[in-house]
Amino acid sequence: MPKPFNDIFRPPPTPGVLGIFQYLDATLEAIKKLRAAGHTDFTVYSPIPRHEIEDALDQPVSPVRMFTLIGGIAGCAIGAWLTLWMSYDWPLVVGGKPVGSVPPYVVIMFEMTILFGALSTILGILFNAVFAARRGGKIQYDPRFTNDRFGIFVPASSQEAGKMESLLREAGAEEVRRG
Amino acid sequence: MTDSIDRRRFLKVLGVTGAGAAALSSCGIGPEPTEKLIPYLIQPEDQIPGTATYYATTCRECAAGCGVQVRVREGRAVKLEGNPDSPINRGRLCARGQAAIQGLYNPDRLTRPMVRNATGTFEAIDWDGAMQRLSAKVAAARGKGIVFLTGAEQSSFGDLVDEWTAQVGGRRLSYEPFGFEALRAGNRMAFGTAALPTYDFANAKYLLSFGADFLDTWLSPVEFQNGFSRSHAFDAGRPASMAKFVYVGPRLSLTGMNADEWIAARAGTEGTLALAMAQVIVSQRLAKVPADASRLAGLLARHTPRAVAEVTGVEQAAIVRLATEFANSKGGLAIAGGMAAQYPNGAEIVAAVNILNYAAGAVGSLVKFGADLAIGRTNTFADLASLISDMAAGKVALLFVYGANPAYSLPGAFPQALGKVGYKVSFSSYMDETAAACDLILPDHHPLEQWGDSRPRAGVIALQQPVVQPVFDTRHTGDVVLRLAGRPGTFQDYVQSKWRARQKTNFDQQWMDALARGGVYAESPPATRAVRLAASLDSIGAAAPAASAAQDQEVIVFPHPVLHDGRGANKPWLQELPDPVSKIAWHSWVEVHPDTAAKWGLATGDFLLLKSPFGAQKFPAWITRSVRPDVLAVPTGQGHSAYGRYAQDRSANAFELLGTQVNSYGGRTFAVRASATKTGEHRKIVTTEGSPRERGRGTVEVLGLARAKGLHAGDHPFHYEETPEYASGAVEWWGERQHEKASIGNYQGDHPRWGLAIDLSKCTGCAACVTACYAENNLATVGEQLMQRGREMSWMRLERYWLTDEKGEPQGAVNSPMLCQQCGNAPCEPVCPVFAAYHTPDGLNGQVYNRCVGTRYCSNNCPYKVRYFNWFNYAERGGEWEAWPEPLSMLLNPDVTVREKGVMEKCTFCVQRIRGAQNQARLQDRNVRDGDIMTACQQTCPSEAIVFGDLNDRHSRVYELAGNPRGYHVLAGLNTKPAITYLARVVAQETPSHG
Amino acid sequence: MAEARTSTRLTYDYVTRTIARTLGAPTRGYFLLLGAAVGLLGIGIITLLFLLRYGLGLAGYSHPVYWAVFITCFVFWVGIAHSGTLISAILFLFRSGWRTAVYRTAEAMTVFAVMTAGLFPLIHIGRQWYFYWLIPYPNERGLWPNFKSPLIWDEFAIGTYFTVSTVFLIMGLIPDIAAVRDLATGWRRKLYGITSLGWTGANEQWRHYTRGYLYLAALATPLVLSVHSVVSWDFAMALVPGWHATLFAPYFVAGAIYSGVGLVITLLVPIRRLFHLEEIITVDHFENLAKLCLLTGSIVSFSYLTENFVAWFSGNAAERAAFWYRAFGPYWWASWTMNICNGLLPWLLWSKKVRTNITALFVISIFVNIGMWFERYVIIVVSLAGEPFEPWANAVYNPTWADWGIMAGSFGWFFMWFLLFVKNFPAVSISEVKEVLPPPRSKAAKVRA
Amino acid sequence: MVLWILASLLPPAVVFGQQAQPASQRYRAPVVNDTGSLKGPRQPIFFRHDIHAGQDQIPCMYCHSSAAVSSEPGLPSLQTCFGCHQVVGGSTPSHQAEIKKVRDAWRDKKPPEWVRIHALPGFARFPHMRHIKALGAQSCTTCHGDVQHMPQVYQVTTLRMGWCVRCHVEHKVTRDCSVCHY
Repeated sequence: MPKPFNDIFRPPPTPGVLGIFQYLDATLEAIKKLRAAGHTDFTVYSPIPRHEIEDALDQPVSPVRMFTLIGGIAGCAIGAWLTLWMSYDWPLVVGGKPVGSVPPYVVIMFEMTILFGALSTILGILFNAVFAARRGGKIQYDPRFTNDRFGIFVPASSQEAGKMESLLREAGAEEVRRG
Repeated sequence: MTDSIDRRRFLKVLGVTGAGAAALSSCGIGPEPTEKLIPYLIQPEDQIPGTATYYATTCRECAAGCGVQVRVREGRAVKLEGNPDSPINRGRLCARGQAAIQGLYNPDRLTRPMVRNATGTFEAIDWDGAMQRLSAKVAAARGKGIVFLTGAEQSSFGDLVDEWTAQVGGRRLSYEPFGFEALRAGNRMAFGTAALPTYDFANAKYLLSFGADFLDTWLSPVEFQNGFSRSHAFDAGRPASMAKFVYVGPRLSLTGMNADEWIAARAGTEGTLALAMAQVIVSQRLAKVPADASRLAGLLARHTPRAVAEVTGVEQAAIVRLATEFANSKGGLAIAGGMAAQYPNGAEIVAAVNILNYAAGAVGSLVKFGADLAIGRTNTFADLASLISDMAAGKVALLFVYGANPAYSLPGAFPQALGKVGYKVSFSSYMDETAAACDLILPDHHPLEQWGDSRPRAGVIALQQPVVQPVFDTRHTGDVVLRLAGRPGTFQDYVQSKWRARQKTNFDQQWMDALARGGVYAESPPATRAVRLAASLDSIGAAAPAASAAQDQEVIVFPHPVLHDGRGANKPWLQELPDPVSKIAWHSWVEVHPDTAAKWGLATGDFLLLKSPFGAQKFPAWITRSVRPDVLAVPTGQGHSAYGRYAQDRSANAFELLGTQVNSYGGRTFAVRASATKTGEHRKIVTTEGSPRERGRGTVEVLGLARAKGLHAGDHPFHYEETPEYASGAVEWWGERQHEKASIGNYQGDHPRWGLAIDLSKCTGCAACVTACYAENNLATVGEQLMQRGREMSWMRLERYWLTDEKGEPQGAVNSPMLCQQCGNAPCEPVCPVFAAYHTPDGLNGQVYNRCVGTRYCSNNCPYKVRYFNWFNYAERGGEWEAWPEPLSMLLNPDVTVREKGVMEKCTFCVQRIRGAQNQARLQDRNVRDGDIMTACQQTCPSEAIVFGDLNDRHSRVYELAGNPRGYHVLAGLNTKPAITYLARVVAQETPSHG
Repeated sequence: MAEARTSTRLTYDYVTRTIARTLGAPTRGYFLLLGAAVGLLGIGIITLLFLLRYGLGLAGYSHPVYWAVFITCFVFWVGIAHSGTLISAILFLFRSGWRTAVYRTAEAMTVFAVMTAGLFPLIHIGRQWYFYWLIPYPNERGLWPNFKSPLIWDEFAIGTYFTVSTVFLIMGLIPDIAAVRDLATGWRRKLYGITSLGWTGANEQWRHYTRGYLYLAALATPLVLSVHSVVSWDFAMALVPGWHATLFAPYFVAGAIYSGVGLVITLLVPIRRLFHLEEIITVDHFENLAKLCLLTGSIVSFSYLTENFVAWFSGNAAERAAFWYRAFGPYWWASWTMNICNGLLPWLLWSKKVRTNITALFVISIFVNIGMWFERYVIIVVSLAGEPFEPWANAVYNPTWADWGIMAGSFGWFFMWFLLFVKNFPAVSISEVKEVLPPPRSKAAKVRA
Repeated sequence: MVLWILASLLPPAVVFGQQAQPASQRYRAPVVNDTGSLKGPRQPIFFRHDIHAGQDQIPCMYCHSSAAVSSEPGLPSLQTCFGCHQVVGGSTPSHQAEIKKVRDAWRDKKPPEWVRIHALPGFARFPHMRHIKALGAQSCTTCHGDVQHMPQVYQVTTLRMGWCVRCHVEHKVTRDCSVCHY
């Protein structure tokens, strides 16, 4: 496999520390501490989206909405072109109506707006959440994160790993792993 | 019996060109071109591949002798059309005439001679063998009684047979199941002449029919209907219009349905009523009383209105009123016939009506003796009865049957007697009841394959020429007889010799003219022969009708309008054609009045077992007010035990109920007393009838005579013709938008707007148009089961809505041909997802069959419900629903696509004819002229009710008619802008009720 | 407020494991059900083969009734499809917590119902093998479909709806599949590993995911309203009395949700019972569904009244005749079934006793579905049969084995997919149920709280 | 094969004749040695349009007489063929062999069953006369290709709807559906 793909699909493991938390507030505590210590590129795992975590991280609003907007507009335009151009390409009169009569075509335009909007939203999510989220390389993970545990992974070189471990323990991690 | 024959052989036989073959096989939708092209050996100089040739000949479906032009494509006869030159039908044709072609290509035709072998079954035999046997039999039977039984044959063929039977010491007998003995007897009684007169319907000012169904089965329907529409139809231009038409009879036939008033006199008392009217006229001097009227005094004295009111069941006042109207019209024409002439006292009735005519001065003016209709010269039923007794007594050694099926119309007696006949020969084209009982069958050519002529009446000699090669290995009976007589030459030569004898000078020229015009027609009508009252008139009206027995019912047996005496029963078009009155197809029925039905707890479809002294039959009841409560009416035509796949074992044979005794005037009685019992069985009757009432929806409009006379150009008697206030704005806006259509693509420039005008005053509901449409547009016949489920394909349907008097009794009906209205704003078009339904530049609702995917949305959205769907593949070879089994497919119109299953189809104003005319016009660098294009329905309509043309052409007839104040558009309130303008029916009643 | 609704002894772990348990080894009963569904589908397929070979004539159509059971089923299934997206999208936007326990089932039902409905237009056309002519694809003839035809609108609406509701379902599934993946072993682990698209629940993922989900919901909400409006226009655009009504769009949408909720109840009751989800799907949930039923049902019955009133008020003879024929014509039984099931039945739900009685709800929901099927039957068949424009053209239509065969097949098709789904994917949303639970907090935090 | 041998037996003058002709001369149909290699289906009689229409310049309408007046072009009746070929016997043995078939067919009253090449589906109407009227008598080639130079006729154009429509659009004539489909 050529190198760039390799990086995307089989990224090298990133060295760092993984803290596993039982309680939400402990997790938030840890986040605060890390941010205070000037860390920004750590990853927080949670079984469900909690607004507290988002607040604690206060990240910018997701760019997915742009995907939705552009997709929707494109869809509407395609709908309009499809109906009108095809009507005039081989003009046939039906029911004494104008060849290109917009009112009925609005339905098509609307449906196309929704269709393309939805599809590009999905693309946006996949692109951002699934692929973009991996650019940090392969980081540690624990199956319990999808069940009932929270987690924080801090990328750290071997020398500063110790500091991180203690930080997480203080915050209330029930378990800390290094890798 | 009839083994199917592969198409290839046909093409060889017919010498069809590749084009023909292609057209023939690729009638189906979807690309299926022929793989082989077989050229002519020698191309007939009068045939151009891809272009139709018309041959003039004569229709032999009944004895009227209408002239027809046969449309021939690549050696196949594809359509019959009336011959405009013929003085009888004036270019028009009835349903039965249209269907003649289905007799030619009928899948059940006998393909070769058959002989009964030792085991009693039929086996094929070659012609030489057959002829040898036959001549041997003839030799043996000489002197022992040779009888040649034919249908009505006033023709060279008849002459030939007469000559030959004389030569071999036999005799010829002609037989029509519905004879006209009563007419002749009645005329003899009244005027001392047995001749049949002609009736001048066209110039009558008041029509009074005593049972004569001159629009459907009586004498010469097409001719009479044409005349009738001229006098009876409302025409603002004609002061005399319209002639009121009163029908006297126990049930409403197609003819009665067109009457303005129905006098339901008790069955058999029509004569008494006529005499009473005559009495009024004479006693009150309403008309110029003829010189010898005094001789009537004695007779009429016995028939004062008061005296007869009771027996006839007609109020005295009504009788007087009718008599007055009749006489005052100064052109009253009374006709007796049909049912009235088939009672035991039929002759008296006819005589009585003659006297009425005489008293009113119609005889000589509207009733003309002299032409002497040929049909009347058939032998009487008495002659046939004597033949039967001869046969039964073994006095007949050799019997020939030609063009008649007595075993069906005389069940019981005739077949029994037939058993006693030494040797029986049939010339039938079908294995019908009679043929099946014969020993030798020598199938005759179909009339369209043979030479011949007929003399329907003085002054008219219609010529018959073969228009196609014989389809099967048949032989003209004329040739057979010539062989038997040992005479040289073919029957064609014989016919020519006959004509030569008639026309001494410059025969060849006259012959060629006859071939072109379909016969010779005397320029001037035959001289009218004056008649005087006969010596003794006292017998007339003496015979009062038998008093009705307690439980028995009067049952009248009437001829089916299209199947007639059963000869049409094996033609799917006729079977599928709903009876104009009952709208029932594919089976027989008995007409029961609601009161009677209530008495017996009868519902439509319940079976009634009718048991007469002569036989018993079961019929499903059709409950209707169009029949007297004390009468049950049954049509003939069904219930064949043989004859072919479409006719066989279908419903019941009404002839079974009738006796074979000869009545006083040598005729057969078609009214019997029978016990009627409910069997408990039930069937869903096959009817196309929806609601019998129009319910004021604006599908048909009726005007009283006075109202109609009062109309001026520009009047709008029908409110919804004007746009309602609230809609005017929208309609205006729409109008402005329309210019866009004319500015885009194919729609640029001027185009015709094809339109139709249908005059409901003229339309009689005879349904000729329906069959014509089947023939022209390759409509599939779907058969009884599917029709029961409303799957019939008839693009043109006739809607029969009863008109009723204040008592709710039907007083005639209004018939409205309903077909695609070719709307300007067609609801069907915009809903089609694939543009299969769209608007053509020339204003048609195009239906592109090969684009249709069959969503059927168009039909749902069509307020007229004139779109029909192909539920199955009706063209599938050997399929369960095959509509054109070989060789029936030969009559498919190559100009029209045969639709595949899953495709919507509908009327497009015979677009193939439009395009054909446009192509011809283009070749001649001209525009299509008004009248160039005739739709099939318009072409055949006997009453000329339909007119087709270009609504954008200010000088076209249709444009003129569309502007008629009587004109209206069906459901115009929906703003569909139909291209069909209906002209409201005008009835004599002042306050017509829609019922 | 959402947290108050579900009993507090639920923990994240309990939720995960209870729901994951539904994916356990199938029982014999399950296979019997699946077999039955496949059997019905088989009947449908055989019927279809007959239709293809011999033509639509095998069905009971009779001039002028050219649409009948097939289109009835089409509208029925499209209607069913509506509650799903409604519950998942609209209630999501309204932030009503009770949806979380039921929306997965509803959404799955939606997708499979649309899959079923989508088949009918193909089955019911006369030349099924040319169905692709309805699609605007560049072709040799240079022909395009007619965008003025409501059928084309339909095609676009249904197509869009199918796509969107499918992706919506899949989106919701991803975190749950991940959860199941982390519990599963063997081949299932592999399968879920792939289908979970590498979901880990990292904040980067949740961030985009929640946003995207919101937008999808925002798009799906107008869509769900539009789809059945478009379907209703198939009829409202035609001038058939009984069809030609501006009321139709809202009327149909309400009816759709009504029937959809009905089927949701019909499906949830057994699922709850068989999978022992009483803790997660509580009576409250059913009561809320019942209320939804009551609301939409009332709208539907109001529409019935309006229809009839307008028919009378318009003074239009054709309209009046149509509705008279509906009520007292040969199809009186169909229209009264519809009136009773949809007009009267919902009124039972006014009583809390009924709303909270699962068995009663189950029975009612079944009648709701019957009623809604008959509503479409009445609207389609009866309006066409009693043709009030042309008194001559009317017919009494009777379905044949072919109609029933295809209908049976459609039910088989639907239930086959649904059964396969519930055994292979969490039928109740794991992550979203957790969302309405109190998050695990340390003692200290609890004290503070 | 047989024809190949026959051809090889021909006198050189005939074989090389046409090469010797100056180019200015009108079209000479080539001698076909290997009929197997020709395009198009094999016909019962190896009728050569290139000789009749090309070399001898017999107008199309001579045989397909109805093309200009009717919707169908029609096939020449066997009589038409025999009309000439009772005199014209053919110059080369191969030609004679083919012409003999015509004469035999006439004698046995057995018209040859030609293999159809140009076929439209049954639902499409093509009125030949209108197209010839509009495009002229020489316009046959538009659809049927350069038949005058085809030893054996084969289908050149697709004869499919798109192809028809293209031509109609180019010539600015109607492409209304019901002109061809009814």
